Amino acid sequence: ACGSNDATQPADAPSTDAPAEDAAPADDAAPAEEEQTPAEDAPSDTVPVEEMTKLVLGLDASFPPMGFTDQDNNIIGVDIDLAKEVCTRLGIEFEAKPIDWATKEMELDTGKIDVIWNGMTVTDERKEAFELSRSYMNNTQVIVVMNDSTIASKADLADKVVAAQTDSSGESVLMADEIYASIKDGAHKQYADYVTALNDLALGRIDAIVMDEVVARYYIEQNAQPMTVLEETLSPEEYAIAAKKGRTDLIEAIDKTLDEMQADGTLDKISLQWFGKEGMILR
Amino acid sequence: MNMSEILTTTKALLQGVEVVTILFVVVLIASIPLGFVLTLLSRCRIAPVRWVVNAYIYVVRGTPLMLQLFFIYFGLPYLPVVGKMLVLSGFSSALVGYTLNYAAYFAEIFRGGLLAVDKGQYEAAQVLGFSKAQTIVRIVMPQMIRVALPSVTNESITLVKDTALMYAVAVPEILHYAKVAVSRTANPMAFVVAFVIYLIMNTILQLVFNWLEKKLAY
Amino acid sequence: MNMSEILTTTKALLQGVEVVTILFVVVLIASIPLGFVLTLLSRCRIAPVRWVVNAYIYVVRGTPLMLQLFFIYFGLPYLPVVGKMLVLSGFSSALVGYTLNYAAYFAEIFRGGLLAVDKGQYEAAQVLGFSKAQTIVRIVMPQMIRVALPSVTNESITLVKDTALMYAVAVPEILHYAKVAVSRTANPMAFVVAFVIYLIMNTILQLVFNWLEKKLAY
Amino acid sequence: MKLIEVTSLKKGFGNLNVLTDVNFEVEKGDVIAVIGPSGAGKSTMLRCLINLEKVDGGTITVEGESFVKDGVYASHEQIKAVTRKMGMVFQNFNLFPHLSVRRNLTIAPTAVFGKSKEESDALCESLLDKVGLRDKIDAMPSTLSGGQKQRVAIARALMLNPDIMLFDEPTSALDPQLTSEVLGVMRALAADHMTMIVVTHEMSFAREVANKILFMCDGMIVESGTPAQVFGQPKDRRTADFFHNILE
Amino acid sequence: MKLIEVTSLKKGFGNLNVLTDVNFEVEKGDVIAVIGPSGAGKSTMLRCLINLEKVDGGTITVEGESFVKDGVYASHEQIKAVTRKMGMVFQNFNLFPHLSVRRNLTIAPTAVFGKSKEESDALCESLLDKVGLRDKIDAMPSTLSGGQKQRVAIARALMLNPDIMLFDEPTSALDPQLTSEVLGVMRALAADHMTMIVVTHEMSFAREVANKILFMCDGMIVESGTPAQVFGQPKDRRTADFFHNILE
Ligand SMILES: Nc1ncnc2c1ncn2[C@@H]1O[C@H](COP(=O)(O)OP(=O)(O)OP(=O)(O)O)[C@@H](O)[C@H]1O
Ligand SMILES: Nc1ncnc2c1ncn2[C@@H]1O[C@H](COP(=O)(O)OP(=O)(O)OP(=O)(O)O)[C@@H](O)[C@H]1O
Ligand SMILES: [Mg+2]
Ligand SMILES: [Mg+2]
Repeated sequence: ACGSNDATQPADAPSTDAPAEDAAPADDAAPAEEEQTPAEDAPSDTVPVEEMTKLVLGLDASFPPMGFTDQDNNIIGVDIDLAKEVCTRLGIEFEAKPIDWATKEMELDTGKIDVIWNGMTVTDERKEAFELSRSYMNNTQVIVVMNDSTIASKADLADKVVAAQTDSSGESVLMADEIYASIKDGAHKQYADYVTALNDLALGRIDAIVMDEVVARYYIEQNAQPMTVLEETLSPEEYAIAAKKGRTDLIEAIDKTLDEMQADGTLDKISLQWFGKEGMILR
Repeated sequence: MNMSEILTTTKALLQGVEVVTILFVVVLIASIPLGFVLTLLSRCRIAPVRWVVNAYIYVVRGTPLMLQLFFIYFGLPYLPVVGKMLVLSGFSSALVGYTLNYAAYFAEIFRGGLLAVDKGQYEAAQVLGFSKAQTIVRIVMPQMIRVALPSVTNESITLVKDTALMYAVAVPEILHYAKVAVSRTANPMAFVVAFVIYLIMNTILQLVFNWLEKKLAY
Repeated sequence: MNMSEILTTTKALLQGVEVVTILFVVVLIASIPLGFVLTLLSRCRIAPVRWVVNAYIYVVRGTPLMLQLFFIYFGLPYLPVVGKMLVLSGFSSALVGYTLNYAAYFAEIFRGGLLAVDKGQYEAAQVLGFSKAQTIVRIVMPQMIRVALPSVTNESITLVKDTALMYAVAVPEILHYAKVAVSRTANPMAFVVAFVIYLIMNTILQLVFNWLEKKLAY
Repeated sequence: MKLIEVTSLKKGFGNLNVLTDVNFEVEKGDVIAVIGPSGAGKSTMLRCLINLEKVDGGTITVEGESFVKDGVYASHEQIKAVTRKMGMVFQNFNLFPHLSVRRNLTIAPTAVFGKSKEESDALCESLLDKVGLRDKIDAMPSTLSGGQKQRVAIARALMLNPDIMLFDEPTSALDPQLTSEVLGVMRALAADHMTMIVVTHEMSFAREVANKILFMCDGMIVESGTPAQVFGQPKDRRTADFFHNILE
Repeated sequence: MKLIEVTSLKKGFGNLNVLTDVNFEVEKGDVIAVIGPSGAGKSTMLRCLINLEKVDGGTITVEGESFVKDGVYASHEQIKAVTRKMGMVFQNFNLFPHLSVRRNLTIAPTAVFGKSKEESDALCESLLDKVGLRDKIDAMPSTLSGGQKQRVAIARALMLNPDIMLFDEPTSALDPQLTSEVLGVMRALAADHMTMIVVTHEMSFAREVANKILFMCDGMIVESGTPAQVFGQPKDRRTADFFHNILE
């Protein structure tokens, strides 16, 4: 799995039994919301977090291992386990709602989901558009090639067909890199999802994919594909949880609960379960 | 992929069949009468009514259903005043959206069907004392339906396939379950299973409509 | 969202119009004659030919186009022996897939159109010395096309909307650019722009076909 | 009292004046044959009588009641009440193809006029007997020959017990053999003293069965009289020309 | 040599024997009227002659050449060569609706038989003169009246310069006035010594123009002879019944 993490915190498990202390920062009544034009923003009657009975989590349910669908159509994954635990500690119900990834902004905006929690990479645009949690995982954008490929480093991408998922951070990182100008056609190939891209890599339609390390490794391992993740990586990045702009109370509650889970070793337990080692999930 | 995996995949995909079937039945039952009303309104004597109905049919047929679903699901709540009451669940949005969409198509089909009803039928009915409404219900509709039935069958088959768009408003259906299965297993077998499921559903549908066509023949 | 942002969004979406237009034109040009050939084959005297053609039409019409595209794009390369030669680009796959799909629909439309050509026309042609092929080309086709044109128009409008499926085989088109723009700007305005673009394209299309219909009237 | 009185009837389609000035009267028991060249306005005149076309001017009075007076129409109810006294048989039969012969006959009495099913069925059977089609009572119209269809159409019109029957070329869609079946039924009706107005190209029928001939030309009735008069000594040149033209 | 000789022609549809044993001869210049009740097999006989139906047995010889002999058909080319000597005019005209009158007439000569455009156009104009429709040369069929359509259909058949013309009820889709136009053209053809076989319900035409009547019934020609013989002293009871039945 991805070992490129620094700051591997020791897994001390103090396990304060009281799950959520509910410090109730009642003063956060979110007056920030009023700055949006009220007429246009009808569905914004958000419930403060302490009155919430249920947290609806939106995800593109095909992003293993962060959030995906098992063979019985149950939604599982790292993010699901984390979110479930957070909800338990906050004493509210949990629901995972698979959505079309392209509609995530509208889902959030119209209050049909409360959070996007699906290995979502922090970007400047997203900081602008959403209320983001502190990052809970590090990730790297890596280059995936076939085992027998001649590509051994980023520089070898010159004149090769390189792909990335539309609107992914892999895409923006690739486009920001100096190598981008020299790849074939001077533009990358866009895919709606990783599976399609990986399939095309196996078929030889493309030469390399820039994608999330977490996903790449999981996919290659699970499916025993003859593919490699290059040593040389693009930029490191972070995953965070998004809520609608203005919902600072919700994000703060989640952040706080994740901190507790970090402290009592729950994060490591989940990390061990999904990645085979501790310390992958950390604040 | 072995047999048991195919079975597992099939079981997962069959979960999508229920929601597709419900949508299909409800939309058909709602949009056919609505379509017929639109047909009648599109021949209304009051010109503005005709314009509105024709514009409606024109816009609905000229734009993708997915965008229409987006507007109902995400857009309606932003309407001033009534918006608050129009926050629909994904499935309700789908019901409304598909019904409004298919009603426009059915309206066009019925318009064609009406043309096939001879002018003499209206005259014979008038001479026999039928009111306008009686003429429509007793004489015109039964004849029109027979003519329109093959096109209605076609449109219904399209509806079965169009149910795949439900996922745009976050209702998981057959194709969605197939996609997630493929992304999990990295094996396109789930698509083959979906293919077969759609084919079976459409075969059943076609058998039902063929039977209906025979029953309505004269 | 202000005016200039709308303009930017529109410009981005217009990038998708080119590929949509090319696909549309090529598919129409290829699938209409192919559809007519299928129609003729479906009335062929050799029974197995009829069966194969009818089965083809049946399966293609009964399953979602998206799955058919998947098979061409992802499935064909897995075929034994020839698979290696069948690794098509996304756009080529789309061209092939849409053409094969629409040919089946056109075949059905033309089959209906042929029914509208009176038996007397064939007899008159035979008595005047026309060969079978001459009868088809000179007498039957021009009449059939006129009858089939409204349905061809309908199908073409559906084709414009169906181009959105191209993205399933990794060809970015209008709706794809709209989605990207929405996720970039976190504002659904791009969908409104896409809506308008589709409506405009279909309006142009309808005007062209109306003109054609008038020209072919007799 | 005349059964029908038509005075200065006018009717145009756009710029085309189809009926310029039509006047005639019908007595009870009259069998009137309307003949004349194509386009003379015969069908239009008949259709005005039963309110399938709106007239531009003139008066139509049936049994003393007018539904249009000097071009002004009475109330909807009044029109319905007056036109209900007439039955019409069309050139193309216009049977309801989706209904059996029985339902074609009984649908108007039961569904429109609220008669009981039993009463209607009994009348239906006796009328089918009259037109010689009792055995076709459960047949669908598509399985009937043209002559049979037209006889069913006549029976259907009779179901409402009209005082006057209008026929617009009832046999012109039939070939000669089938024609004779229908003319036979019409002869029987005439023998029963049914008042009839028949637009027809069957000169033999006009001559033998009608007691009065109206010859229409250019939107007017240019000649009328007994068959002997009109056929024997036509006064108008157009009438003479017409007889000269048609092959007999 | 006879122009046409038909011997023991047999034809059935499924279990129905439509033609049981048809025999007749046609001499050059003959105008033959085929009459008989509906369903007698008149149309079927005509259609067999020009190879629109396949016979089950018998021989058809045109100008000494047979295209079917004792039920065995000759080669495709042979059939084409023989049937080309005949032209046919249908009850429903069967003009090509998508082509102008000119193209209706010239398409077969130019597109099928490779005649030059000029030659065909000249012939087209002279034939349209003959049927009195020169001014309609650029009209579309849908704008013509029934009688005009049928005259164009006759001209179209004449374009290929046939030795024999077959007519299947050429006027039964027309009303009496339009009928006379078409019969006029056919009279002119007869006067030009065109050999014609005409299935018709127009007894007056049969009587006046034909030099020979074939009376068909039950799939056979039960009586043949001059109009005077057949109309005046029918030998067969079925013939007499037929004349009795049709209203004249
Ligand atoms: N709905 C209409 N609109 C315009 N013109 C009409 C209409 N109905 C009839 N006409 C015209 O009115 C004239 C008279 O038509 P009408 O059918 O009454 O004649 P007719 O005497 O019944 O002739 P025919 O013997 O051919 O049936 C014709 O010139 C016809 O073209
Ligand atoms: N293609 C066919 N298939 C089955 N039966 C047929 C077919 N064509 C004609 N018949 C039957 O053959 C018989 C003779 O038909 P045909 O049309 O030759 O009669 P006809 O003498 O021309 O009659 P009409 O005067 O009504 O035109 C009829 O019983 C008819 O139903
Ligand atoms: Mg008339
Ligand atoms: Mg016949």
